[in-house]
Amino acid sequence: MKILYFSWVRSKIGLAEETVTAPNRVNNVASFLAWMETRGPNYADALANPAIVRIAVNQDYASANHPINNDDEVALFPPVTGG
Amino acid sequence: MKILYFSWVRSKIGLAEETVTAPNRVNNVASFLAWMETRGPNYADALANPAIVRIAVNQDYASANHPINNDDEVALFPPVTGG
Amino acid sequence: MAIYVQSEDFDLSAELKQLTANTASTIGAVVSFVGLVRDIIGETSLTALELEHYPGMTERQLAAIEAEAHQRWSPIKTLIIHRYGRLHPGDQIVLTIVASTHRATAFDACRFLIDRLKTDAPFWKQEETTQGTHWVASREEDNQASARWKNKTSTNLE
Amino acid sequence: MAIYVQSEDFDLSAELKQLTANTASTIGAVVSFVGLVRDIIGETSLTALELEHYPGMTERQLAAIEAEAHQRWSPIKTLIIHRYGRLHPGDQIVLTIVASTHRATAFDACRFLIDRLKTDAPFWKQEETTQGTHWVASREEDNQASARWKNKTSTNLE
Repeated sequence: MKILYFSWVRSKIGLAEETVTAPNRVNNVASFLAWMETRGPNYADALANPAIVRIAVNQDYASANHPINNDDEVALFPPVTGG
Repeated sequence: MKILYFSWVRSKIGLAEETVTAPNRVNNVASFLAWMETRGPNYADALANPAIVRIAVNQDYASANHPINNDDEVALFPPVTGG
Repeated sequence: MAIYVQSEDFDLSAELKQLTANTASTIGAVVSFVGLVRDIIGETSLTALELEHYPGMTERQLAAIEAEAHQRWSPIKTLIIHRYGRLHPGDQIVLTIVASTHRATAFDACRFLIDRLKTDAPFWKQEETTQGTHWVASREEDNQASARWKNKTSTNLE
Repeated sequence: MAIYVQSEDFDLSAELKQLTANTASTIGAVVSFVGLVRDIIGETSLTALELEHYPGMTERQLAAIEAEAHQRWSPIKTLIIHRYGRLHPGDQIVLTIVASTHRATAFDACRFLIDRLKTDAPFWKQEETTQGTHWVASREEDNQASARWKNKTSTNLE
């Protein structure tokens, strides 16, 4: 899957985007986030406070039980501040 | 006093403005309007329906008991339709 | 805080720039209302609109409306332009702009300006249509929109 | 119905004219919101603003907001422009315009567009100030302003 990072989530993780293959146990947003936190201290740090991290799957906001698979484009970012 | 007329009140009365001296009994908006209606059929016609005639004294909207004297600028017109 | 009663057209961008220029301020939100001459009124095609007004009283009433807006929503910057004379379909008639720090104030105050202008400013429209010429009647919706501000102590429309 | 996500500035008058031109329509009211880069945030002077966004998702979210507005308030004409990149105090950031027959609809729909844009469109502001550089935090007021449209069945804000 393709994962994109924006704003301070990007800074903390140290990447703007990456293409990875998630393990089999990752099948929805909740399991995706649980797996991401194990990928290193930079990931754990960026995702430490779930209240201020938003997730989009294929460019739509997604809730915890939204399905995720390896063909998806997933994005992690803070609450938006445009306008 | 100077009296101004606008929109269809002007058309019905047939004047845009006039300077007149009101009789002594005219001392407020109510007595002014009562007097005006007696000034001719064009005045009576223009003022026949008080619900759709507005009055301003010295360029402010005025209610029935607002004082009027011969130094005032008085205006009669329909409900406004600007904007 | 400015009022223009004029026969000439206006340029919204230029007015907005002037209103917000050189303020060294905290202005982040600008809401503007532009009223246009409609082409079609009900079933009828409009050919022209003649706008009459009461010089002197117009400026006085607009200034009162603007002053009340500044009393309710301070600090704001405001501009009102209203045209008179002969206009045609698509022409701009009126402009109200409010600039403020945040948008809730700008929306509320701009709506207040135009709602009150509609019932208080002494303008009268005469429509020339394919069916003939007539003076426009006032709208009950406009009276209601203006009156609701009288009972409103909060700036929140909800 | 149009959306532009661009680094270039925009001209409000030109956009308004284009939105309302050639409609042979009943458009009489145009409400627009313009967001500007503020000079002063609290006690701090802003020197520049860097606007990051998520290309693709931005357009998708703005289109969804616009479509919902057209569902709620038909018929209307709408335009959304949002800039990205490096901006400076006083610069225009965002524009939402709604043109309609009457002003109540135009005000409500324009406010809806910007309220929802603030919480849904994936933009992030980084402020460069005399005190340093930081990412802007989201405002709780924005969440409330956006959420209130979810429970609103009427177009009347009262």
